[in-house]
Amino acid sequence: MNANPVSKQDQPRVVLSARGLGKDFSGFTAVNNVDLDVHHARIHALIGPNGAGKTTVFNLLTKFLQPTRGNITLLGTDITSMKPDRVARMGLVRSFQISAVFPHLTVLENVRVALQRPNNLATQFWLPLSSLDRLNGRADVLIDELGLTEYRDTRAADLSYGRKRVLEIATTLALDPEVLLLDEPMAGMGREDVKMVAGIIRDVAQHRAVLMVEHNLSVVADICDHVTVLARGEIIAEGDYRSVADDPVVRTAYMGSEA
Amino acid sequence: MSEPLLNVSDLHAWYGESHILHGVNMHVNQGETICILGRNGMGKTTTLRTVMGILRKRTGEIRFAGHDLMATPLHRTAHTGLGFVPEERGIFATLNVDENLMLPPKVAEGGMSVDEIYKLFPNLKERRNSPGTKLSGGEQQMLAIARILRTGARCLLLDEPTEGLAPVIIDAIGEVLTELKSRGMTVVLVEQNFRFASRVADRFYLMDHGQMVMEFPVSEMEVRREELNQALGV
Amino acid sequence: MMTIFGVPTAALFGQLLVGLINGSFYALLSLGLAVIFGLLRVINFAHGAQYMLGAFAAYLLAVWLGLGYWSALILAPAIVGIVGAAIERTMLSRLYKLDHLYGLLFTFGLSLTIEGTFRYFFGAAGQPYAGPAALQGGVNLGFMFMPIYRGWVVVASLIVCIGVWLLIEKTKLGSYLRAATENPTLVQSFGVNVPLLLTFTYGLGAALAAFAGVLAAPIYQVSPLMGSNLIIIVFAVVVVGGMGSILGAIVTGYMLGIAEGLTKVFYPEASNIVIFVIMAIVLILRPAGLFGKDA
Amino acid sequence: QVSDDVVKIGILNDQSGVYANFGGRYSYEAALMAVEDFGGTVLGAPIEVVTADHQNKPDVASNIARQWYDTEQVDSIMELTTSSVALAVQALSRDAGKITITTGAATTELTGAQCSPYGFHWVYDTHALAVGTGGALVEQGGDTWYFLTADYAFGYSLEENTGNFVKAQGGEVLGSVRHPLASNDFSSFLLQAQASGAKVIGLANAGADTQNAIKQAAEFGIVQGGQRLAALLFTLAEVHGLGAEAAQGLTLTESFYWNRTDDSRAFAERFFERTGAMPNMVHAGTYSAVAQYLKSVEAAGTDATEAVSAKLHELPVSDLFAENGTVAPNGRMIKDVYLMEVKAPDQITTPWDYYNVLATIPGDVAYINPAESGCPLVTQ
Amino acid sequence: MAVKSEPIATETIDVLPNASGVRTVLLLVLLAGLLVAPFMLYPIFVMKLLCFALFAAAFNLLLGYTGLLSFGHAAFFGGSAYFTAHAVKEWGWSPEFGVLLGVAGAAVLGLIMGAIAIRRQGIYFAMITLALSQMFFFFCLQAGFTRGEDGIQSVPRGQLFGFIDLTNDINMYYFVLGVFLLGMLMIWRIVNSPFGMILKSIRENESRATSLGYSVARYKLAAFVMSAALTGLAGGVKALVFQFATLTDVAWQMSGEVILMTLLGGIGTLIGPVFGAGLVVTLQNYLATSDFPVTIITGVVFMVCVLVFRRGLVGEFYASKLGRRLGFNPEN
Ligand SMILES: Nc1ncnc2c1ncn2[C@@H]1O[C@H](COP(=O)(O)OP(=O)(O)OP(=O)(O)O)[C@@H](O)[C@H]1O
Ligand SMILES: Nc1ncnc2c1ncn2[C@@H]1O[C@H](COP(=O)(O)OP(=O)(O)OP(=O)(O)O)[C@@H](O)[C@H]1O
Ligand SMILES: [Mg+2]
Ligand SMILES: [Mg+2]
Repeated sequence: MNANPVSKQDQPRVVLSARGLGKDFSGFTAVNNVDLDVHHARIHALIGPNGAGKTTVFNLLTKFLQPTRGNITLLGTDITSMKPDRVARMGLVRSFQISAVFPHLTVLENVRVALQRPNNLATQFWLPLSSLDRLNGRADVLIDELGLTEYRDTRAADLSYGRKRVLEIATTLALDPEVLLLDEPMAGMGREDVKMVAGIIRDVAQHRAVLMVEHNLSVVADICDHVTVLARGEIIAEGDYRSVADDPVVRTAYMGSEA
Repeated sequence: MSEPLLNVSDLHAWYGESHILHGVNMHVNQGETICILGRNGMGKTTTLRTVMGILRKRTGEIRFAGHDLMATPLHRTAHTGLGFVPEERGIFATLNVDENLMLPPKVAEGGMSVDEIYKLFPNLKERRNSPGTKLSGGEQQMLAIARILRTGARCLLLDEPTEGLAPVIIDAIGEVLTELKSRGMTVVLVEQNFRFASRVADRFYLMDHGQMVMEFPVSEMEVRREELNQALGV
Repeated sequence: MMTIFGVPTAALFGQLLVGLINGSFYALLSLGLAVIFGLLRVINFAHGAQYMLGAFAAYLLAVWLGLGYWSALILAPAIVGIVGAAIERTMLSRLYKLDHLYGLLFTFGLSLTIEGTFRYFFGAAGQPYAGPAALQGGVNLGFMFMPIYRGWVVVASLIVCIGVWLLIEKTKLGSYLRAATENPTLVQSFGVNVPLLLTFTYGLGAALAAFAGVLAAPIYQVSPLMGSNLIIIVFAVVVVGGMGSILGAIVTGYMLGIAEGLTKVFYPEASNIVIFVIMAIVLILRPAGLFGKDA
Repeated sequence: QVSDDVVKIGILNDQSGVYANFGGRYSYEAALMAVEDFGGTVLGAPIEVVTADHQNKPDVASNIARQWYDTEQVDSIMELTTSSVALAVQALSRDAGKITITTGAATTELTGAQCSPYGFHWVYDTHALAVGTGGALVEQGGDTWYFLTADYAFGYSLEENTGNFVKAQGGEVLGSVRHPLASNDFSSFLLQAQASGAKVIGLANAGADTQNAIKQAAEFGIVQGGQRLAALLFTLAEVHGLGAEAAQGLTLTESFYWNRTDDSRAFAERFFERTGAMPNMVHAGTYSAVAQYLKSVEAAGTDATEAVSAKLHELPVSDLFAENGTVAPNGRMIKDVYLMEVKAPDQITTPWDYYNVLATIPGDVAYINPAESGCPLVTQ
Repeated sequence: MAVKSEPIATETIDVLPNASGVRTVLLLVLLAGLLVAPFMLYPIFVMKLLCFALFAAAFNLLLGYTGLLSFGHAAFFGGSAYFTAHAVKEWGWSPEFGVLLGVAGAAVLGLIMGAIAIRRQGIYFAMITLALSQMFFFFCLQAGFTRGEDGIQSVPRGQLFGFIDLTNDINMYYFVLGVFLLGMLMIWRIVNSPFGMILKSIRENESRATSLGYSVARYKLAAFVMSAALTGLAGGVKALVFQFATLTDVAWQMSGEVILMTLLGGIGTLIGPVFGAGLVVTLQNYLATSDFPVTIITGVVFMVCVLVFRRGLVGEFYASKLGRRLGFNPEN
């Protein structure tokens, strides 16, 4: 496990924070009293046993679910009662645990759909489709960066699973988000893809905040600056990977023999 | 040696037009745990689904405990003693944990009782009245396995039971499998997690592009490590 | 004459009763719809046609075979149920893999075909059907005159509704049915004959509609189009109750029937649309319906 | 002188809905009989009859009529059961310069404000019904009324005519409730009528709607409770459909009864042979209308609309349907109408002999004086 | 090694070198046919066909490109017919403003109905639109200005722009044709626009579109209103053609009919609905005066379409070998 090169990275500062976050599902408390600070230019991992509430925390942060308790601040604005699309427009973008692309659009079109919004090319029903061509330059840069050039005109449905995840990250990055939330980005990927995606995440984190859920501990150990461990909806440990991994509470609750 | 419990020969299968299995040959003896290894998309899941009869566009031969499974309709297959735990787990959202557990009809004597099952999976007991899909991924996986244990199936087809699970839970599942083995259960396991697999399996198959390309007992594991790593792209 | 809010009690109770009777039909029909939807994810647009078929089966049994009401009450649903099952087996079952909208469109076509055929042979005008002799006449309740037959309709529909609800919520068969909705292949791989189960379900739903049809035959005329407008109201009932919720369908059916009856007393002009207005309000306040779980 | 070398008559009416028995296919049969009796040709040209079902929808009817005129050389359209349809087709035909003879619809509007120089109204109208049935019931002491009205032109017209008549006789109208055409369930409307306490519940509807209302009224004990039902438009066909048991004692108005004269009996027997039913006023009236139209074509020596209309207005009507009918300038054919009572089942000796004729109402009493009809064609 | 996954190889079919030429020719033939149609066929019939074709195409804008099945489009079609008829007949408006009022009315109705209905998806959406349109039906039944079962009859066609006499069927025809082409052009533009792209992506994956910052509900609503307005255009013109506005046009059977036209022609194809409408209208015309009820045939066609050729006529053609050689893409 090696520390990230700090050289060309921006300075860390808190961009997304949650205080006393809680969510009840008809009597069952899935998330309780979670305080979280996500920093710019850092990769923050959220780990924990299955059912700990990680996906739920994601849903709360991105407003796909409404928290029962607590509040959330994004870039200094209280977003506790906003709609998810609004939050996304403010720069908080997520990926999904189950891969989410637009299957019948080509890779290029997928990326352009994301680019359309910040470029104000979304509501124009009177313009021809070719008006979108001016987004191609930016889209191609992204596609190239993520190694999808070969597949530029392939329909997303025809991509392999790993590439779909990469494409998802590409569309996410197209929005140039301040904060990136990734739910198990490596799940179901081949080892090679894992390496590639880990590399990409490390790169993009140099200029934005990343919060990710991941079970693949070697990835966590490799690229994450900060780890929060969740169990039964509550935070049981926090810190860098080593200190968390050495924590006996964490070992019994989560890591088992693999630590 | 007597006839194997499950015998598959020259199995071909298709998803629509795409030919996925190209002549799979494999056998599993009574009481044995075998594990199918292979990279993503090589046809491991497809093999299980074809053997079970869920994927019906297939040719070849599948015999299980004296039954010709090629000719058995899907809803009779379970009654021959084969139990299937799918990759995506298949927990029913509209049923609660208890109902999910009780759902599969008993196909033979000798299954575990509900009490035994809850002893094995205390988490589930705690949530026995919650709707199935309100469980986390790991809880769902446990429930999916537990559900089949009740039916009295003699041979389990397990598709990546450790996928997305926390290490402690993986440990627990490993224990369950060991316990089942000691009771004489036959298991066909599909795994990517080889550390886990080598703990429970007796014999391995390596799958590549819809065929079994290698077969070896667990004892040869160490010898073949290098070869395997290469094949699996580690 | 006694009055409540300026409305004579006789009129009020009378309309309430009429509302309750309509509610009985709404409940029975929306129950059948909910059963089919809940398990097959098909919006059975042909439900109105099957209701009509029930009434016609009773009518034809009487005309051709001289069979009376009570035997029709058993036979007609059985016949329609079997026809429904056959349709499911041969045609509808091919659509499960597809978008659920195709089920809706198919049954829509089915209802047009059935209604068109009956219209062709019997004309759009109604045929009279005699109710059971034992239930003729009425009782004077003091505040109003209640036809005995209509009282029977309310009782019969209640019994059937409760029976079906118990079947689905409390039996093993019910849990198979519910599980099969979500993942039929898996349930089948557990050793349950799912296609048969689905066929049975559709047959059951159709039979429920036909049962309502037989109940309706002596009250209304037996006519080919008797179900075609009713079905839309029943759709609204199901939406208000929460799609797929069996209990919701039943309770909402009665409630909306009564609400409609009350509207007839206090603001008759709105009685045709009151159910739709309620539906719109419910959708705004509780998109999943009164008894629906959040989707 | 005959356009397209054929005289083509269209019979347009409801053949599958609530009025299918009221006019329906039997009207077409009656028209065919008239053509056969006329000899099958006029002025050397063959006579053809076409027919269609308008499903009681004015738009469907207009489309068919338009197409008949534009592409199928139809010269005139008759029958036109359902007032909204009749009004639509009469207006369209007037623009197209074609003749219509309405035998099935009732509204007085056809010869009132919306009258047409080429439009004729042959058999009955809401005014005649009001005078006949309404008059009889008021006379018997039914001086407070509540109406159950079919929600379209015919219903309004019938309610209005009857209501005015009741008021003119010193009676009172307590209220009314409207129901859609082809209703299944009248119970809540009947309960409202019951609650009104009116002595007479006027059924301002027709066909199967009236049948249903009468049946359901029995269910709710309305007649037992002392109220009377007035079936304002009820004919032999509906009496037969409802059955003598349920219909007995009803008072109704028709402009024709098959068992009244030898001529009508003879026609009725022939009609029965072809259809299995005795004719009501619409069937007999359609026969009469077709026959009179053909006579007029012959007399005019052409099938040109202007000339034929002139003859239709001019020639007296004398046949098995009308003994001494005349056609007023507003298009109204004026003849006697009859007040009938449905016999009790045990009094019926001959099948279909359902009526006792209570009174004959002279045409000038039954129908609105043309000068007061509001029709702009009538020069005062 | 990475998961190796080649793009799924589709049967390779050479697109004819002059494919786009062939397509242009086809289009021109169609257009020429429409231009001379009133001299060969009964003009009223062709006008009816064009009105329904536009109706179906507008409906398809919603179903085919947004994935929303509305079972209540009759409300916009018939509603607009009422508005237009009333404005022209009672207020003496000229036909073009009458139609515009119809369009505006339909758009407002669409906004109201849409705002309620888009809260749910799939079948729920279909049923809710159905129920809401039925509510509108009863409103029309009772509102005074619609004249209940009688309908608004004898609607004057008037003078287009004050000088073109529309009572002449041929003049009327070219007016209808103009409106039709304009409507089709608008639909084509909407579908192939940046906005259309977002609609498509919403149809494919709604929550992903949300997470990219698109307010899904608003886009759907916008599509709904556009579809309603274009439907209103068809309805208003139809009222002028037939000089009639009745309950038939707002009844739910009408909504069913337009679905049939779209399904039969090909959901999600631009001209599929046009062909579907053509077939259905022709069939109805043919059967209108025969004994055999149209509904039986309609019903059977419905079932057959759903069971065996869901792509519809045009869709099947596109997907056929010839279609693909001509460069049509069954996906679009
Ligand atoms: N429903 C389907 N339709 C078409 N092709 C499919 C389908 N399911 C799987 N495939 C293809 O079949 C091949 C084998 O898939 P399978 O799921 O059996 O792989 P696997 O070895 O289980 O991989 P994994 O480790 O990812 O689960 C893959 O190429 C996959 O793309
Ligand atoms: N909509 C819901 N209603 C009720 N309970 C829910 C709901 N969503 C999640 N839960 C419950 O909340 C808990 C946390 O679930 P969550 O999906 O957040 O877990 P997770 O940490 O992401 O697990 P995994 O790693 O297995 O995906 C689980 O016990 C789950 O059963
Ligand atoms: Mg999760
Ligand atoms: Mg797999």
